[in-house]
Amino acid sequence: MDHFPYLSVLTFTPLIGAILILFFDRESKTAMRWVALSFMLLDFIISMVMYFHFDPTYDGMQFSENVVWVKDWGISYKLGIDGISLFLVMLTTLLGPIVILASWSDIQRRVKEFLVALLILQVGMLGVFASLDLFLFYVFWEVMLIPMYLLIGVWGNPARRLYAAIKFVLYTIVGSLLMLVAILALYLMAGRETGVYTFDLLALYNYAAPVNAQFWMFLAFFLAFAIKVPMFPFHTWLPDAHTEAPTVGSVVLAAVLLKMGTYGFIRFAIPLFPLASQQLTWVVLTLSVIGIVYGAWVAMVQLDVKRLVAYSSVSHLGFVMLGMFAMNMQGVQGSILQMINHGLSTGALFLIVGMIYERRHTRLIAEFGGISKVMPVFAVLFMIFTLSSIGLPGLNGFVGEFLILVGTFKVYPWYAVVAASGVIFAAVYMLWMFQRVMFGEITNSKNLGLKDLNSREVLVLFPLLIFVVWIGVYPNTFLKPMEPSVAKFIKQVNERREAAIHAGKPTFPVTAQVLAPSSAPAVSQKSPNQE
Amino acid sequence: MTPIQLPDINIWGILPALIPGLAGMVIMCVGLFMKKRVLGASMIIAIAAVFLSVIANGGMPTEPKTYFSGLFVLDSFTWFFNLLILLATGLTIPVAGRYLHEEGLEQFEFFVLLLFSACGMMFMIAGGHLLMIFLGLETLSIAIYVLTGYLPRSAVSKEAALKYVILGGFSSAVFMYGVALIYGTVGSASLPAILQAFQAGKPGITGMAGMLLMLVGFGFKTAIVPFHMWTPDVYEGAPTPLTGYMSVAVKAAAFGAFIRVFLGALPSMYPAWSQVLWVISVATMILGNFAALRQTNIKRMLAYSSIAHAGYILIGMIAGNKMGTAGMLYYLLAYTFTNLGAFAVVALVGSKGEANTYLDDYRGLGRNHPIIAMTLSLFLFSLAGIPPTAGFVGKFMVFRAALEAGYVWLVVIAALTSAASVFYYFRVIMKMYMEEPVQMPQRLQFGPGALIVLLITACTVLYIGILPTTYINMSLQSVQLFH
Amino acid sequence: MEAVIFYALAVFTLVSATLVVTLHRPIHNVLFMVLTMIGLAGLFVLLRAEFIAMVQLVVYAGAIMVLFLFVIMLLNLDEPIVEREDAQSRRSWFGVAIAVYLFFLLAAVMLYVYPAPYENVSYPGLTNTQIIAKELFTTYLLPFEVASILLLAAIVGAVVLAKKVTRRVGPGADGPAL
Amino acid sequence: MSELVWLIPVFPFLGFLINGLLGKSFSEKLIGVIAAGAVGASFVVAVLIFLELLGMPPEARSIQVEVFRWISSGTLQVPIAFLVDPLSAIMLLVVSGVGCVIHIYSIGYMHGEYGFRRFFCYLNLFVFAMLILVTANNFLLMFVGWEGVGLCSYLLIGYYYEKQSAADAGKKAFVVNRIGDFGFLLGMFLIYVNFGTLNFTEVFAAAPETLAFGGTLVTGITLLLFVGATGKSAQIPLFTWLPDAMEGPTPVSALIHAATMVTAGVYMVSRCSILYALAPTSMTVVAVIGGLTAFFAATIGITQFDIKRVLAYSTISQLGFMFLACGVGAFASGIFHLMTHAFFKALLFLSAGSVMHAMSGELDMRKMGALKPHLPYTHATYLIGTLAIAGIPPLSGFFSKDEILFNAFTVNPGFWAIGAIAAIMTSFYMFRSVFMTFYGKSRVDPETAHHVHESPKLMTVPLMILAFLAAVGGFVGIPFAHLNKFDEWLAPVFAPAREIITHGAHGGHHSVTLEVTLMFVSVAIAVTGLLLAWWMYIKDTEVPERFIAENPTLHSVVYNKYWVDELYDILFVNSIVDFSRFLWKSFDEKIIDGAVNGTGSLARGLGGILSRLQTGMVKDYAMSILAGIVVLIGYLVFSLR
Amino acid sequence: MITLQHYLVLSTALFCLGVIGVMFRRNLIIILISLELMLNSVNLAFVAFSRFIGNIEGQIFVLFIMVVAAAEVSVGLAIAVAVFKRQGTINVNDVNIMKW
Repeated sequence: MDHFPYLSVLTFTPLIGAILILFFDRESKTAMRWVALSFMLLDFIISMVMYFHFDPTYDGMQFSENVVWVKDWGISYKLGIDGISLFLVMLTTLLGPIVILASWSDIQRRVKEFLVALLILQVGMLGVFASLDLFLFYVFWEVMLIPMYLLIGVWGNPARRLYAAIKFVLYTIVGSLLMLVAILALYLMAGRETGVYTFDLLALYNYAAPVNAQFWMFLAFFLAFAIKVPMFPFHTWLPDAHTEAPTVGSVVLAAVLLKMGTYGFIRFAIPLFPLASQQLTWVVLTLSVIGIVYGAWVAMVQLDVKRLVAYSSVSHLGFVMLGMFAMNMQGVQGSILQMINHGLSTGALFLIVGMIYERRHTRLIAEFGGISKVMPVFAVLFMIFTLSSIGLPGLNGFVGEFLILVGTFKVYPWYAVVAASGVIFAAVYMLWMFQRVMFGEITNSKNLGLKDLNSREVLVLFPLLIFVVWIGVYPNTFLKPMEPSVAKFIKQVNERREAAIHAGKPTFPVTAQVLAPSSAPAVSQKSPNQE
Repeated sequence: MTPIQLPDINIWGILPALIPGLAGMVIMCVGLFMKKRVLGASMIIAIAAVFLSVIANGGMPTEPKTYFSGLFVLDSFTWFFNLLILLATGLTIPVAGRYLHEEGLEQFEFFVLLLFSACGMMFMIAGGHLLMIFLGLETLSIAIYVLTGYLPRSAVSKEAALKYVILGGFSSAVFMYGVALIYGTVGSASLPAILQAFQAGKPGITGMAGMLLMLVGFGFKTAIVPFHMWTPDVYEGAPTPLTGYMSVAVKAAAFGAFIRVFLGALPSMYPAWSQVLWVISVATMILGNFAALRQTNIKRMLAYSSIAHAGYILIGMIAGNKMGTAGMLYYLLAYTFTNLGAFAVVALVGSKGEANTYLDDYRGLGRNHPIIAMTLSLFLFSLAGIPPTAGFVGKFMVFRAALEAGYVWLVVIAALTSAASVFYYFRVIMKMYMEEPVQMPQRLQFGPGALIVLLITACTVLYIGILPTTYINMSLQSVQLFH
Repeated sequence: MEAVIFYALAVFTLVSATLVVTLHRPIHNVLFMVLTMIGLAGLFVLLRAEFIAMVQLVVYAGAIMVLFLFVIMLLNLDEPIVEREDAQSRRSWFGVAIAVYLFFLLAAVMLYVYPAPYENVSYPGLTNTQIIAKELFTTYLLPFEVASILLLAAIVGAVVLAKKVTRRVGPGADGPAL
Repeated sequence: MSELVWLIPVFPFLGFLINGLLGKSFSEKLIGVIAAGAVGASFVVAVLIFLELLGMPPEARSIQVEVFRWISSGTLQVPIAFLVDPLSAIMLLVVSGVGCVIHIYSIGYMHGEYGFRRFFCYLNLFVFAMLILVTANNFLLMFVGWEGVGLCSYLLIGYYYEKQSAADAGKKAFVVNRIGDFGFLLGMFLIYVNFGTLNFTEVFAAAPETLAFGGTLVTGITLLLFVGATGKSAQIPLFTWLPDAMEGPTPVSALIHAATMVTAGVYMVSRCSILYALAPTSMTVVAVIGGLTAFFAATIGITQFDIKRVLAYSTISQLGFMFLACGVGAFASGIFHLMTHAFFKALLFLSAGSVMHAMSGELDMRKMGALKPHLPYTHATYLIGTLAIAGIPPLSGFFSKDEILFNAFTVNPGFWAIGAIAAIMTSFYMFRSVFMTFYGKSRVDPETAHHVHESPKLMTVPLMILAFLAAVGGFVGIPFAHLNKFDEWLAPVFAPAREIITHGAHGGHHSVTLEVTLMFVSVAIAVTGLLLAWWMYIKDTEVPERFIAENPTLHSVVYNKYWVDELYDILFVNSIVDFSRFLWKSFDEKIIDGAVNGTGSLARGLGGILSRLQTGMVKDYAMSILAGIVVLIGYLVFSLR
Repeated sequence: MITLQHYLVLSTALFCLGVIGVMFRRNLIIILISLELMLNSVNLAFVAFSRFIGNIEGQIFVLFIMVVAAAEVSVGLAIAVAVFKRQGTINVNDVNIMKW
C-alpha cells in the first residue's frame, strides 16, 4: 500500500465524528448536528477526491489496502473498490450529509444518540461496499444492523416501531448467520483444496467449489442477500421497517441498505458460486419478475404513502436483480445504475414523504388532496421524483430500467416482457398516489395552512435532483467507469462457468453433505494450518 | 517397616492454586479479629491473592510437568484455565464487595468461600487423576452451594441452595459411580492409564458406562441438557455476583475438566461420545435459546442463555479437532468477560435486595444511565455473537472447527438458534432504549470497583473481538497437548 | 461359607436400605441407614478392606448419622410429612420406574464387566491399614491436603448457613427482607 | 443549416427553462412572448432547414446530426442524434408551425388564468418533446420524445388539477399511453436484439436482408410497435383516454390532442414503413384497426353534444383514416392527411375554444345556437374547418381524404366502403355541430347571452392563419400527374416500402378514371352528410328526437360510447385493483407475514413449553438427570448389544 | 464362589435404591440420607474392584468419598435447617418459588 489510504479514511471518518459527538453535552443539539454534518460532508469530499483519482479504464480493484488482521486464518483488513462499488460508495457518502440535514428539525429527541447511530451506520455501509475480505465484510454487514435497529426502534413511529425493529433484525440475522456458515464452508473447502486458507475475496474467486457445495452455499448467500434486497417472498419486513422508521431511517434503508443485498449478489454470490448461480438463475429471475409485478400491484392499493413507496422498492429492486442475472453488459450495467437510481429517487421520495409527514403527522393518502395548491415548490419536486421513479425518459430511472430490460430481453425475453409490464403498473400506482395527494380540491381543512418547503428542505432535495437529471441525460458519466469492471465481472463468471461445464462437473444431485463426509475424524487429526 | 518416601512435592508448581486457599484462611484469621471494615479488608486480601496467584501462574509453560506422583499436571492448559479462573474471581470480587455492602452483609465469609472455590477449580483443572478432579470438583461445589444460599434474608437464595445441593449431590454420586467403573476396568484412575487402557480397548462396555456416567457429572456442572435443570433456579436465586461467577468460572472449570478427561484420556472413544454430545448440544442450544425467549427475569434469562452457550461451547468439543478445542477455550475466555460484565450490570441495576431484576426494570435505562446501558448492550451483542465483539470470534471459531470436521447440520442449527437468541438479547436493548421509563428508578449506587470491572470487561470484549490474534494463538497453544 | 456370609449380608443390607427409602419417620430412616452401613462394613471385611470397614462404622455410622439425628432432634422433625396426592407425587412414581429400569440396565452392564487384570501382591508384608497409610501419605498426599480445604469450606459454609442474621450494619440494614 | 437541427428542440426547452426557473416574477406578456418566441424560433430554423433540403437532390435529403453519445453500454450505443429528411422536415414544420400559432392563441385564451406560467412551461416542454420525437434518428430517442409528450399531455390534461375529473383524465391518458409504450418498448427490444442497433437508417437498411418477408419476427415487431401507436394515437382498443383528455384547456386539445401528439403514431408507423411493408399481416391489421376506428369513433361523434367531445371523436376517426392509409401502403397519403388534419383540426378546436371563451366556458351545443352574428370570425373559421374536414373541395381535407379512400379502394374496396361511410358521418356530425352552434334558434342561457362576445385579436388572428392553411393546404397534393408535390417530396422516404409493396402485392398501375370517379363519389359523400345535417338540424329539428324515440337502444349504446370505458373498468381496472387488494390483505399480510409471525409465535410457544418443563420441583429436576442417565446407558446397552 | 459381578450388582441395587429415595421421598432429610446411600453403593463398588483387581487405589477413593459425604451432609443439613427456619417445612415439594 503505497498510496494514501483513501478507503480507510473514508470509512472511518464518520466514526471519528461519532466519537467526537459522544463528548458533547446532550443539550447542545445544534452543535452536534453541525459536527455530524461536517463529518459527513468531509466524507463526501473525500469520496469526491477519490472519484477524481479513480482510473475509469482499469478493471481491477483500486485504492486497495491490505493489512494482515488474523494471520493464521488468512483474515486481512482488505479494502478496495472498482467500477461496481465506486458509485455505491459515492451514493452512500452523498446521502450522508443529506440525511443529517433532513433530520435537522425532524429529530428533536435524543439527538446525540441519533447522530451517533447515523454516523456508525455510515461506517458500516461504507465498509460493506469497500471490503474485499469475507470476514471483514461480514463484520461490517452485522455492524450496520445495530444502528438501524436503534433508528427504527427508538425514533420510529410509536405504534409499531418495536415490532418493525425486531422484525428487521430477525429477518436479517437469520439470513446473515446462514451466510456466515457458508462463508466458513467456502473458506475451509477452498483452503483444503488449494492449501491456502484465506478469506480474501479475490483469491476465493479463483476457487471452483464442487457443484453440490456451490448449491448450498449459494443458497445461504442467496437467503441473506434476498432478504436484504428484499426479494419476493422475503420482503415483508420492508414495509413495516419503512413505515415505522423515522424519515431518515427510511431514506438510508431504501437508498443504501437495500443495495447491500444486490451488491452482495454481484460482488459475492454470483462470482463466488458461478455454477450454482447459473443453475438457479431461473429461480432468481422468476422471483424478481414476481416481485416486480407483485410489488407494483400491492403498492397500488396501499393507503399509506410510505408503505406504497416501500412496496415500490420491492418492484424496483426486482428490476435490479433481473438485470444482474441477465449477465450481459446492458443488464449488469443497468442493474448497477438502477441501484443508484433507486437510491436517489426512492431516497428522495422518502424525504418528501417525511417533509409532508413533519407538517401533518400522517401519511395516509386519504388525509391529503390538493396539496399542489398550497405547496407549489413541493409539488414540482415531488412530481419530478415521482416521474424519476416511474422511469420517465430524461430522468435517471429510465436509463437503468431500459438497460436492464434490454439486457434481459436479449437472453430471457419472456421474463423481460413480464417485467416490462411493471413499467405500466409503476405509472399507475405512483401517479394515482400523486394525484390523490397533490391534486383535487383541498378537502381536509388541515391542509389549508401547510407551508411550502423552506430553503433547508429544498437544499436537501437539490443534490438528489441534480443527479436524477444528470443520470437521465448523461448516464455515460456513470456507465463508463463501470464498464471495465462489469466486463471483467461478466467475463470471469462466464469463463468459470464454461470451465466448470467443460470439466464435466455434474448438474445437481442435491444432497445435504457438502463438506467432507462426517465420518468422525480422528481426534488427533491436525488442522491443516495450525502447525 | 520401610520409611515413607514422600512424593515429589513441589510447592511452586501448585502455588497458583494454593494461594487462594491460603488467602481464604488468612481472611478467616483476619476476619475473626477485625470488628469493623471487615468486608473491605477481606476484599483487599482477596484481590491481592488473585494478583499473587496470577504472578505465580507466570508465563505459559512450554513443557507439561507433573507433580505429586502425577496427580497434579502443570501444563499450558492448566495455565490457561488458571488464568481464566483468576480473572473471573478477580473481576467478581469488586462487584461482590459492592453488592454485599449494599445488602448490608459486612462479613468476610463470602470471599473465603469464593477463594476456596477458585482453589478447588484450579486443583480440578490441574488434576492428572480422577481423584484430584473429584476432590477439586467437590471443593468448588461445596463452596458454591454455600454461596448460593448466602443471602440470609432471601427465601429464593435458600431455595436455590437447597435445589443445588440435592441435585449436586445426586450428580456427584453418579459421577463417582462412573469413576468407580472406570477405575475397576482400567485398574487405575490416573488419566494416562485411562488413556492407554481405552486405546487398547480393554475397559469394554462397563468402562464405557463409566465414561457416560462421568459425562453426566460434567454435564451437570456445565449445565447441558438434560442435566441443566438446576441452572435457571440456582442462577436466579443466587446472589447476582455469584451468579456471574458461576456462569463463567464454574462453567469454565467444568469444561476444562471435561476436556482434560474426555480429550486427554478418552479420545479413543471420540466416535461414541461425540455422537452423544451432538444430540446434547443441539438439545441444549434449542432449549436454552427458546426457553430464554419467555423469561421476564433477567437473571433467569441469562441463566437460559448460559445453558445455550454451553451448547455452543460443546460444538467445539464435538468437532474434536484442535481448532475446536481452542475454540472452546477462546469462547470461554470471551464468555468470561462478557457474562461477568453483564452480571456486573445486573448486580448494579438490581440494587438493594435485588429489587430490579425484571426486564421491565430496565425500561429507560438508556436514558437514565447511558453508560451502563451502553456497556450492557455491548455485552448483549457479544452474547448474541454480533461482530466486532469477542462473542462473535468465539462462535466463529467453534463453527469453523465443526465445519472443518464435517458437522454441517450442527452448525446450521447453531446458527439458526443463535438467530433466535438475538430476539431476547435485543429485547433487553429494546427495553433500555425504546421504552419509556415508568418511573425513575432510584439512583444506582456505583462503586469505583464495579465501574472498573465494567470498564475492563467492556474494553476487553471489544479488544479481543477486534484484535483476537494473540488470544487465538494462546488458546491454540493451550490445547497443544490434546492434539 | 463366603457365599453364605455374602448373601446374608447382602440381603440384610438390601432390606435395610429398602426400609431406609420407604419408612416415613426420619428417625427410622436414620436407624436403618446405620444398619445398612453395618451390613456394608461386613461386606468390606469380606473384601479384605478392614480399615475401610472400621472407618465406615466409626465415622460414617457413628459420626455422620449422628449429625442427622442431631438435626432431626434439633428441629423436631420426626413427624412424618403428610403425603399428598398431587401431580408431582404421580410423577415420582414415574421416577421410581425409571430408577428400576436403570437398575436393570446397570446390572446388565455390570454382568459384562471386564475388570482390569489382577496386580498380585504389590505391598509384601503390609496390612491393609498400613498400605492405606503408606499410599495416603505418599502418592495421595495432595488430595489429602486438598481435602482439608474442602472440609474447611464445609465448616465455614455450615456456619454461614446456619447462623442467625447478625451484623446489621451498612446501607441494607433496614431494608425489607426478600 | 441542417447541422443546427438540434436548435429546433432546444429553443422550446430554453423557453421552458427560462419561464420555469426564472419566470416567477415575469408578466404574462413576457411569459407568452418567450414561449411563443421560442417555438417561433424553432419554426424559423425548421423553415430554413426545409429550404435547404429543397435545394438538395432528393437522394441526399437525409442528414444525421449526432450531438452526444447518450447511453453507451457494451454493444448498445445510443446517441442523442437527429435525422433530417423529408418526413421529419414535414413534421417539423407542422409541429413548430401549428405549435407557434397555438402558442400565440393561448396567450389570449389563457389570459388571467391561475398558473399561466405553468401552462406555458408545459406547453414549451411539450413542443420540445414532440420535436425530439419527430427528429430522433433512433428508436430510443424517439421513445424519449414519445414518453415526453405523454408526460406533457398528462400535465396539461390535468392542468386544472383541482378538478377531480381533470386529474383523473390526465392519469388515464398517461396510463393508457404507457400500455401502448409497453408494446413500443418490446418492439424496440426485438429490433435491438435482431439488428444490434436502434438507429433508423441502419435498421431500415438492414431490414430487407435481416427479416424474412411476412415472417413472424417482423410481424411481431410491427404489431408491437403498432400497439404503441394505438396508445398514442387513440386507436381501438386504447382510444378511451382521448375524449377524457378534453378536460385540458382548449389550446392543449388543439395542439396535443389534435394536431401533433396523437399523430405521433402515424408518424412512427410511416417512419417504419419498410418494416410494415415487410409484414403484410401487420399492414392488414393496421388498416382494419384504422378503418374500424374511423367508423366507430364517427358513430359516437354523431351523438355527442359536447362540442369538444365531438371534435375529439372526430380526431379519433380522422386518425383512423390515417392508419387506414398506412395500412394500405399509402404512407404519403397518411402523412398528407396528418398535415391537413393538423391544420383544420387545430383550427376547429381553437374556434371551439373561441366559442367557449365567448360562452363563458359552456361546451354543450344544446345550449348554443344562432351564434353566427355574435361571433363572425369564429363562425367563419369554424365553417372553413368543417368544410375542410368534411371533404368539400377544394379545401385541404378533400384532397387528403380522397387520396386515402382511393388508395384503400385499390387495395380492397371493403376498406374504401368503411372509409366512405365514416366520411359521410364525419360530414354529418361536423355540420351538425356547425348548425347547432351557429345557426338555428338560440338556446343560450339568458345570463350568458349578455356576455357573448367575439374573441380578441390575439385569438382570431391565429384562427385566420390556420383557416388559410386549412383552405389551401391541400393544393400541395393534388392527386393528378405531377401536381402531387407532396408525394414526390416524401418519395425518397417511402420508396423502399413502396417498392416492396408493389413488388410483393398486385403491382397494378391505378387508372385516372377510377381516381376521378372516386373523387366525385367523395364529393357526393361530403355533400350528403351536409344535407343530412341541414335537414335534421335546420329544417326539421324534430327528426333527431323522433329517431331517438324510435331506436332507444341503438342511441343509448352509441351515446354511451358503447360502454367501452365501463367494460375496461370491469375487465381490467377493477379486477386488478381487487386482486391487488386481495394480494395485499390476504397473501402478503396473512400468508407471508403470517408465516413469518407464525414462526415467531411458534418459537415463543416452544419457549413456553420448554420453560414450563422447569416446574420448580427439585425432584422433577432430578428426574430429568435420571432420564438422561437412562437414555445414555440405554443407548450404550442397546447399541452394543 | 462370589464374583465381582455379585458385588457390583449389589452395589447397583443399592445405588438404585438411593435413586428411588431421591425420586420418591419429599422429606429433605430422607433425600439426603438417600444420597448417602448412593455414595455408599459407590464405596461398595470401589472396594469390590479394589479387591478383585488387587489395587489399593479404590480404598483410597472410599476414604475421600467419606470426606466428601461428610462435607456434603453438613452443608446439606445446614441448608435444611435454614430452609426450615424460614419456611417451617422440609418438604422439598413446598420449596418452589422459582419455576419456569
